[in-house]
Amino acid sequence: MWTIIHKMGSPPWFFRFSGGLVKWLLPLTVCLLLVGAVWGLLIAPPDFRQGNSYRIIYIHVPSAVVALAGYYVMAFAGAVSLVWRIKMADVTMRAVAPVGAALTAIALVTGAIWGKPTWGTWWVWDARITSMLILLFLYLGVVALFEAYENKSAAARACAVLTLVGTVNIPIIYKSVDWWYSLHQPASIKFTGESAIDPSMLYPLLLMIGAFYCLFAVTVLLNMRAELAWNHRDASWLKQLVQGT
Amino acid sequence: MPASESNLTLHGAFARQFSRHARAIIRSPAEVANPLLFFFMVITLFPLGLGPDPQRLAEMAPGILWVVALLSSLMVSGKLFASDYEDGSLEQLAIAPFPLAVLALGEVSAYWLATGFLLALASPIFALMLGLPATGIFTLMVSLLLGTTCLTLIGAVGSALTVSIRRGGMLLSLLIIPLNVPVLIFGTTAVSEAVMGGNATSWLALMGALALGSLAVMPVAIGAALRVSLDQ
Amino acid sequence: MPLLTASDVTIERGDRRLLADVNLTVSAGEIWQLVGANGVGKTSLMRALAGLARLGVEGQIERQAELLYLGHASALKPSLNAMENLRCHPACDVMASDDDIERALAAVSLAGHEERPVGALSAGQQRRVALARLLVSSARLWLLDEPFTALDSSGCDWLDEQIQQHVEAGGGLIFTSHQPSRFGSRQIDLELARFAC
Amino acid sequence: MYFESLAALWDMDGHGIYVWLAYLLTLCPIIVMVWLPIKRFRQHWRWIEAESRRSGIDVGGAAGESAR
Repeated sequence: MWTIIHKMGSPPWFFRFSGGLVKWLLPLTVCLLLVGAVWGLLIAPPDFRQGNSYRIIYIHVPSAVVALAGYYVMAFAGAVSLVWRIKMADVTMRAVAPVGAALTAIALVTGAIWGKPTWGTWWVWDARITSMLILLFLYLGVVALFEAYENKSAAARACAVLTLVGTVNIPIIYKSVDWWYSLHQPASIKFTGESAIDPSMLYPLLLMIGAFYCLFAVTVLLNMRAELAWNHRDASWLKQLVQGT
Repeated sequence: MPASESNLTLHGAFARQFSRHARAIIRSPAEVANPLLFFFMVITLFPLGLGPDPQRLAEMAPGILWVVALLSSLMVSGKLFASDYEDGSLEQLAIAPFPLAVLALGEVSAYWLATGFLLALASPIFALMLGLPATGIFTLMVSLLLGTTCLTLIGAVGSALTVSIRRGGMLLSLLIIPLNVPVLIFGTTAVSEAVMGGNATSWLALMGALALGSLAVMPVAIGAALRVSLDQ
Repeated sequence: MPLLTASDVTIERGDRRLLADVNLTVSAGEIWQLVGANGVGKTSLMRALAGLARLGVEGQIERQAELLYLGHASALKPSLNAMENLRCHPACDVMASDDDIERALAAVSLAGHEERPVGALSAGQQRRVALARLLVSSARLWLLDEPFTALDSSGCDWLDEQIQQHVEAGGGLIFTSHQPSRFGSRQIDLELARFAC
Repeated sequence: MYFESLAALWDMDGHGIYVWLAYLLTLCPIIVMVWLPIKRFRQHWRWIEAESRRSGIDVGGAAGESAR
């Protein structure tokens, strides 16, 4: 196990490894997204209460789920960077933050659009949507903090501390927003309720969640490779790689 | 020759750090008056904005009081470590033979006494201004006492993270407002439950748990954040 | 018994390398002076040795004794007076009694100024209040960054004397200064350690 | 295929505008999220190529300072 972490930590090894990985992961992500979208839009039946607007679930729920998972990935990378001072963990954290923020924004936009036909207003203070909004602020806080520091390795450590504090707070935020919502609003239909989803809708949803996880992995790896290429532009191993190909 | 063997215990260092900042704050009364004045002025804005109708104000009083408490703690925490960072005592704090988290906690508690505690004591005045029913005032004070503890601690983490950045003020609020949301929700709900005669104790218990949790977790984060800021 | 051992310390600022492979062992009774032009990395090395800087610093630095670090900033609260500043100095590892502090302030010839807020004192006097800490602390390892700046001649003589006494009493010390070495201190010329870039 | 015709697919009993808008506003960020790092990577890759060709011999240290 330890050699894996050691190898993961060395930029040349990771650069080659991620190069091979991205080569097949990117096409896989694209086709997963296509199949999931076609399945969700064309084949799956509409919801008997909400009608066809329910088809937005196939992008709203996956982006929300992966966005939240992304924050925990960032927190894990932050912890590794704080404890073991592995430079790769800083690069990972810097690569995940914008992707997570983008996915959270997608979840918010699709949620707002979905709210229009269902509740007649573009913005609805539903528990799930409000928690998503707060998650977006947490992400933006990390991105802003990273840009505010000149010395980038100090920035990574500061973001690691902020992310860990944020991770401790996320469950509390989600719970408090749920209580806040249920207190002020009689429990009308839960937006993305855990109500049993009919299998014909569940499978495309699971496929899209998988597709979004692949999308997350691919974009993070691409961000990391771009970052590594710039950080190590003077390194000999990279120059050989460039001249070699 | 060095005076004598080191005879300073941990709580001695904590008390020393606390008294150092308590004295510095007492010496500059503006530091104490500002948050209260800010609270006072912003509270008067709401009736101007929402109309003088007492019934409506009373209904929204818990929310208004708590949002303004959050904003005033935001304003204060920006200056928490700024003066120490400039005059170099933050460096000495990091080198002291005691855990940085405990020393920073000493400093933060001095700040809390000067801002959060006083805010809680003065809150009945602001509550009466907005016409908050008498049943809610005691709960408001208790919730502010517990809430400002969390707000000051989280503000201290934000301040420690942004102390070495030149114009860190705006960034500070972006960092800590999301973290302050649970405190705001619990505080407002506790007071409105008390006003409606329901039992606010469960919400106050939640806030107590949040306060103790922050007391345990946040100083470690403050210490780590200060070391990062000093490492520039 | 060494007070501080630093083995092949390398310091990078951004992606430029300031110092490479600095080795230094300070044992009891030794005075070291870091010599080098401005910007060669004296303060960065001092901060690294004090444990303040870890980013961009490679190599092993172990401190085996209590540390007293005096940077460019004198770490005094302007609104507090000299007595309070010394009594609750953040890094002082000794709960000094009031007459210890009075004696220390008298030693730096600030006898009449105990009660005045430090902000009202001149820069030289503030520097003396910061230096008065040397008498109050029981740390055996001193790291003094430019201790002689803003001191008049009597202040410098006093500081020399303090350094002599400290070293004779089994303490160790590293300091940086632009004045030529005043006593038999071993020198590390950081020009040599600079990375050729 | 649930819908009889393309028109029905586009209209989706009145909800089509929202569904297609949502999918469009998801597709665009996804394309940007994937394309941006690839562009940046290629930029850096070409810069390294030019750098090593121009310098030929291995110039040490901060050659890249100017290009930051």
